[in-house]
Amino acid sequence: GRYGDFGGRFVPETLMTPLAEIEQAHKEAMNDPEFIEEYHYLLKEYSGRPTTITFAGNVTNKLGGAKIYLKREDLNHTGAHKINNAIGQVLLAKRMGKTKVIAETGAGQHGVATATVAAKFGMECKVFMGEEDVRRQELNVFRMQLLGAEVIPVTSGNKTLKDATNEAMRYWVQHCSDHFYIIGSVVGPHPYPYIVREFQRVIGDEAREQFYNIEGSLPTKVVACVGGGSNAIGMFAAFLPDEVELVGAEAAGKGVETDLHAATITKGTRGVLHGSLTYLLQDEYGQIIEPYSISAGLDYPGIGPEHAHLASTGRVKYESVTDQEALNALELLAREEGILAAIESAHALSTAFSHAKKMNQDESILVCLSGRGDKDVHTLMAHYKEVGKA
Amino acid sequence: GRYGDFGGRFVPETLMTPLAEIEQAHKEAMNDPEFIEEYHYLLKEYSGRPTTITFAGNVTNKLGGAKIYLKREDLNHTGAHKINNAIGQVLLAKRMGKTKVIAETGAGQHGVATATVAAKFGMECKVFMGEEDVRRQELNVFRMQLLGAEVIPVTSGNKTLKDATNEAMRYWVQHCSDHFYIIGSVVGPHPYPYIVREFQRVIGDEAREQFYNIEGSLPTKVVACVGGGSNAIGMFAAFLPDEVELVGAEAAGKGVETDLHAATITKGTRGVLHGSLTYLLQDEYGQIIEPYSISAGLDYPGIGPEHAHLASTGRVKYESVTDQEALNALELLAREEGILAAIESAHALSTAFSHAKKMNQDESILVCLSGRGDKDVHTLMAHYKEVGKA
Amino acid sequence: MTLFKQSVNSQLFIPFITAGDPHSDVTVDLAIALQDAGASAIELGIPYSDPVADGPVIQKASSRALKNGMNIIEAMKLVPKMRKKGLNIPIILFTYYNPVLQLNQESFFALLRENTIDGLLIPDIPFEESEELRQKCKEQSINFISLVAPTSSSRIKMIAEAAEGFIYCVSSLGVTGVRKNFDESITSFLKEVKSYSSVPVVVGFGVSSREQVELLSNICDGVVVGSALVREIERLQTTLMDKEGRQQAIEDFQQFAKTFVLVNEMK
Amino acid sequence: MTLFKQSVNSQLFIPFITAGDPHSDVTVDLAIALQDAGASAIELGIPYSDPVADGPVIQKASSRALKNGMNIIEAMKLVPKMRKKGLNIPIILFTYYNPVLQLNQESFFALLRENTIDGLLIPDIPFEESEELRQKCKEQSINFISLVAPTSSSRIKMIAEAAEGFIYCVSSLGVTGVRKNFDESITSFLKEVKSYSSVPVVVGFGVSSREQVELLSNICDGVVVGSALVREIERLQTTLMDKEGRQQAIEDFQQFAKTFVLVNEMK
Repeated sequence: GRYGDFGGRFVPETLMTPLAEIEQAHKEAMNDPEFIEEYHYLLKEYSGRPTTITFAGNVTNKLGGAKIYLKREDLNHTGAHKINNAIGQVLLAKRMGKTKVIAETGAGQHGVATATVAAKFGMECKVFMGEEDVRRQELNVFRMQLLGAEVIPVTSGNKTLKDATNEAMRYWVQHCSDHFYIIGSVVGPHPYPYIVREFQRVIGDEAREQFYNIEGSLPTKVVACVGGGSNAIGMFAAFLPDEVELVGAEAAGKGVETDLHAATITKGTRGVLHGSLTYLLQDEYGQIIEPYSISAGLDYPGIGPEHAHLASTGRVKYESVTDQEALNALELLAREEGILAAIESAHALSTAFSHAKKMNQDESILVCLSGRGDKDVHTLMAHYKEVGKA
Repeated sequence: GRYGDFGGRFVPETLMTPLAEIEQAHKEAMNDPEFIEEYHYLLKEYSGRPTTITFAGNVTNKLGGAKIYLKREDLNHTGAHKINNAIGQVLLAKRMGKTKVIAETGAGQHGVATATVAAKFGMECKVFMGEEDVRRQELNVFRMQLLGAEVIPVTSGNKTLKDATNEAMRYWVQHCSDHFYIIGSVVGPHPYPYIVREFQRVIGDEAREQFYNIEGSLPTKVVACVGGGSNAIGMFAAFLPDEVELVGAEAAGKGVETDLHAATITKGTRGVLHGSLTYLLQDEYGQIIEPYSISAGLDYPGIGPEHAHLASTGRVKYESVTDQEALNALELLAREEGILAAIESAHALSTAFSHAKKMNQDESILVCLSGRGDKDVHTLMAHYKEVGKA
Repeated sequence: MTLFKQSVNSQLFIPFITAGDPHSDVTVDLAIALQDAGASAIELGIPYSDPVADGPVIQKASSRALKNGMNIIEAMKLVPKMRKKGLNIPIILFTYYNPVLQLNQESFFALLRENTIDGLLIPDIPFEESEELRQKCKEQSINFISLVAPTSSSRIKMIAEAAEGFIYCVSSLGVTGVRKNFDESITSFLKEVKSYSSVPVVVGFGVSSREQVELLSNICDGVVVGSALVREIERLQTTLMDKEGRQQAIEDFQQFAKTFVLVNEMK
Repeated sequence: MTLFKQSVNSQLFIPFITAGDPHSDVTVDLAIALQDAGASAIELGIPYSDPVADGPVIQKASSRALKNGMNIIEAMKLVPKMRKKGLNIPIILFTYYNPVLQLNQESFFALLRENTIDGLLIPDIPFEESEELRQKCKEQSINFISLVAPTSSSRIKMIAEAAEGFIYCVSSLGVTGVRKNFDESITSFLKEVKSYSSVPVVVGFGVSSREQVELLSNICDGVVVGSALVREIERLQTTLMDKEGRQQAIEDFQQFAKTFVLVNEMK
């Protein structure tokens, strides 16, 4: 349950046995060809995998450096990589005989993915969502309800993702006998970071093969955005053994020199949150600091423990990207390639574009375009109105 | 340029030569392996085709009749089948040396698809959109602008799709030398209905093969919704030579017995609109009647001329589906399968569900799920509020 | 019967007005005023819900007329009323194809004859689609007016040779409407049309000033003026609807119309 | 040092209060009041931003205390103040793991010692992750309190055998909070714990009435009462913050606390 110094299982005693059961069930499942087959069947026939990789030729030409390829997780059913993991975990829940699932959500993407698979598997579904996010993400709340899920507004703390996660854990503690908790990122107590990673590694496995088929080599660099970090781990997993430079992009919000950011690795310190030891945004007394990012999906005070480990060993470099840099990248991709990226993914794009400029034309960057930006159009409109561009 | 009695090229003389040029260019393009290759490359690497087909097992069990399969056009880049055609036409525009494209749009889906491909091909893009629709579809307007397109609010007539089309044609008449008009459905003067059909037949070609690979036979029935009718023609084209029952679902709005519907085939009469002879909603003096449907994409007073022909020969049956029936089908699919369909596509679902119930379990229905419902969440919310369900 | 002699010694002035804008009675009076101003013929526009060949001015006139309940049959019935008031110049029915299509062909032609209509102009039916109608017009001695555009290129010969009454040349690419300038290339375009045409070559779409008419007089046989006149009617609409003011407004309109008639006309 | 004798003849009453709620001075007075009411020891809660093991009542107390600027160091410093006012029962520091982790381990234990703290309870550090801390506690004569839950099943033996001070049994699945009923299965759960434990077996999470305490007295050695008391503090908070009313409010609180102390106690 550890990634170097990080990870672990820091939870109330009540959850220790349920977590051990999940760990055991997952281990058995991953060795069960029928389980694997059903998982891949759903990825293909339900979510539409494999997702393609798209050569961003116009941006490449414009920047004049490395070739930029996009792994198109935005083309998944429900619009982001989140569904890969939700499918995997709901199958695990079914295998364990659970009939009810719970999930936490910030902007609503993981909530929608969970509500989706719960509908598909006829399971009761409760999604915990900060009251503030319920208000801001009205449309996603309605989507979840349409899918038959119950959205539970969380009024504790700052009423956002961190608090929704707290509340989901509290609910799970009380109902772990018949509920499965579908965690949405590579965070939480062991075995969750491992489970989510394994259900997301399809991103990197596919992309590695696709890229090789096109270019006859591996990419020079691979870039992905990091909030909790599930799309990034899913992408990186396939390239960890290779001589490929891996770069994670975290949210610098208004700037890492300000108080308004979510740059957990750049500015965080070691601590325990939501069951694992990792880097956190916290004060000297260990109180968690509410992060900020224009991207609701990166707006998390912690980071997956494996990322903390990969950062501390130096295998993956983590860079931070401000709101404005992300928006510039989003706009460039929209204008040049006709692809509207999620603001989360735009952080990865921004990092990739900066690198590409300084690289040679025979080099290449593979970027994980983790989700589509349709969900962000409201946020973007508000932003452009604010800065007087619309 | 005729489908039986229907079709033709009823346009101002100014457009006759440009249309002939497009016809010629299209003919040459379709015989040019390089063109076909680029079209299919973009469908695959950019839009993520082939789209999968999903067995709707839960709905099938619930209804107890024919097996229901969904062709997942909702998984395309930009969320609907519209992109297939937009890619084809922008390639044609490029081939003809045009550097500017125009398009009409109602709810904004074709506008977004056109803005998307225009961005990808570095073309200037103007999208004509009724002022009323601009107001109602604020988010799509912004999406198009983000993609670099100019959205032109149309203030003539009822300020909706029909008027946007009129205005796009007027603009094109004045600027046909350097502008390519990307029409979004199988409507308009010849060769548009043919061009759009050929660029959409990938839907049916793929689905036919995929279905056969799964079931070892062809589906008993194939169902698609019909506004202008491009997804339906694209789907039907592959099955026309087969002994497969084809059913089109048009919008009955508040009911075909009321004035509020868009049931062009059920209630329309022959006439000329937007360049072709087809069935129209019109009064005795040939004035076009504004149609109504909760679905902005089916809210068109005409229908593709090939559909008019297929209806008159009886090869395809057209049935009408009310707003409420479509919403019920949408809700059922969301709850049972975790798939949020576009309201347009929900009309096809409703028809398919009605048929499935009366069919045997060894029969099957293939439905074209033409687009995803994310764009409709606002409309659905408003509806449920109105009927007191939310 | 042909509308005009094969060769005209004067510049033709063919005004366009929309039937029923602002009111059917007024339309009758406006027609008389146009004849008095020197019109060679009148294009009587049938209001239509989807006038794709028209610019905003005529679109709005169409909307106003439709709101007044105007339709293709009522519009035709205005012509005998004009005749009764002394109108003797040709009347050309300007209509989109769809309203025509909704009438049984026999009854449509019966209506044209009954109502002493001389010509038919359908902007959205190109040469290839109009075969049958043109034939029928010929049988019924109705002039089927053809349009030809700068983009017609290789089609110019075909269209011009078959033209009857007059041939309507689209001045530049586009829809009807007021324009300040004409494309330079119009001269060679009109020359080509003239070389094939045995009927007067008339220019329309965008003719809005006397200067334009004078300019065009050297290279064609006349002009159609639509939007400029309809805009004047729009401007005068309140007075035109007012019993006491109408006469003055009609006279104002007639004065305005005269600006498009060249003084050396010999009609 | 162990908190309590291995076998206690009276029922233990271990109240929980949050340091700094509603104010640090009041916390000191409340601790004295609890001792006077008959508390066997006090759990002093460190307010935390993300208290996942706590229900809404203690969450809110945490928020109030954090707003008052309370932190782990200031909280520990309250204990000597309590001692000065006569507190002689054991104090158990109840804190989530993260605040502890932010302190250098040496200085954390130095603080515990300096501030005469007797025990440590960390709800989010399970047995397997606590090895090092437990060892360190043993060296420093701090009782590391272990929790055991009905779901612990095969883990009960391991946890109970290693328990020090007392063993804290989670009454039912869940987080802290007031509950009306206990699960039936609690009897067998507690019996199993008792069979392995050499320290008092105490029940917590949801103990909120005297009836419950009486009921539990037959099957365990005492109770932890948290939310019920914290809710009372919340109710009294305005008066507690008022110089003139404070004494009365403290007495009211003490009276309320007494309801959880069995009369036949022989402490």
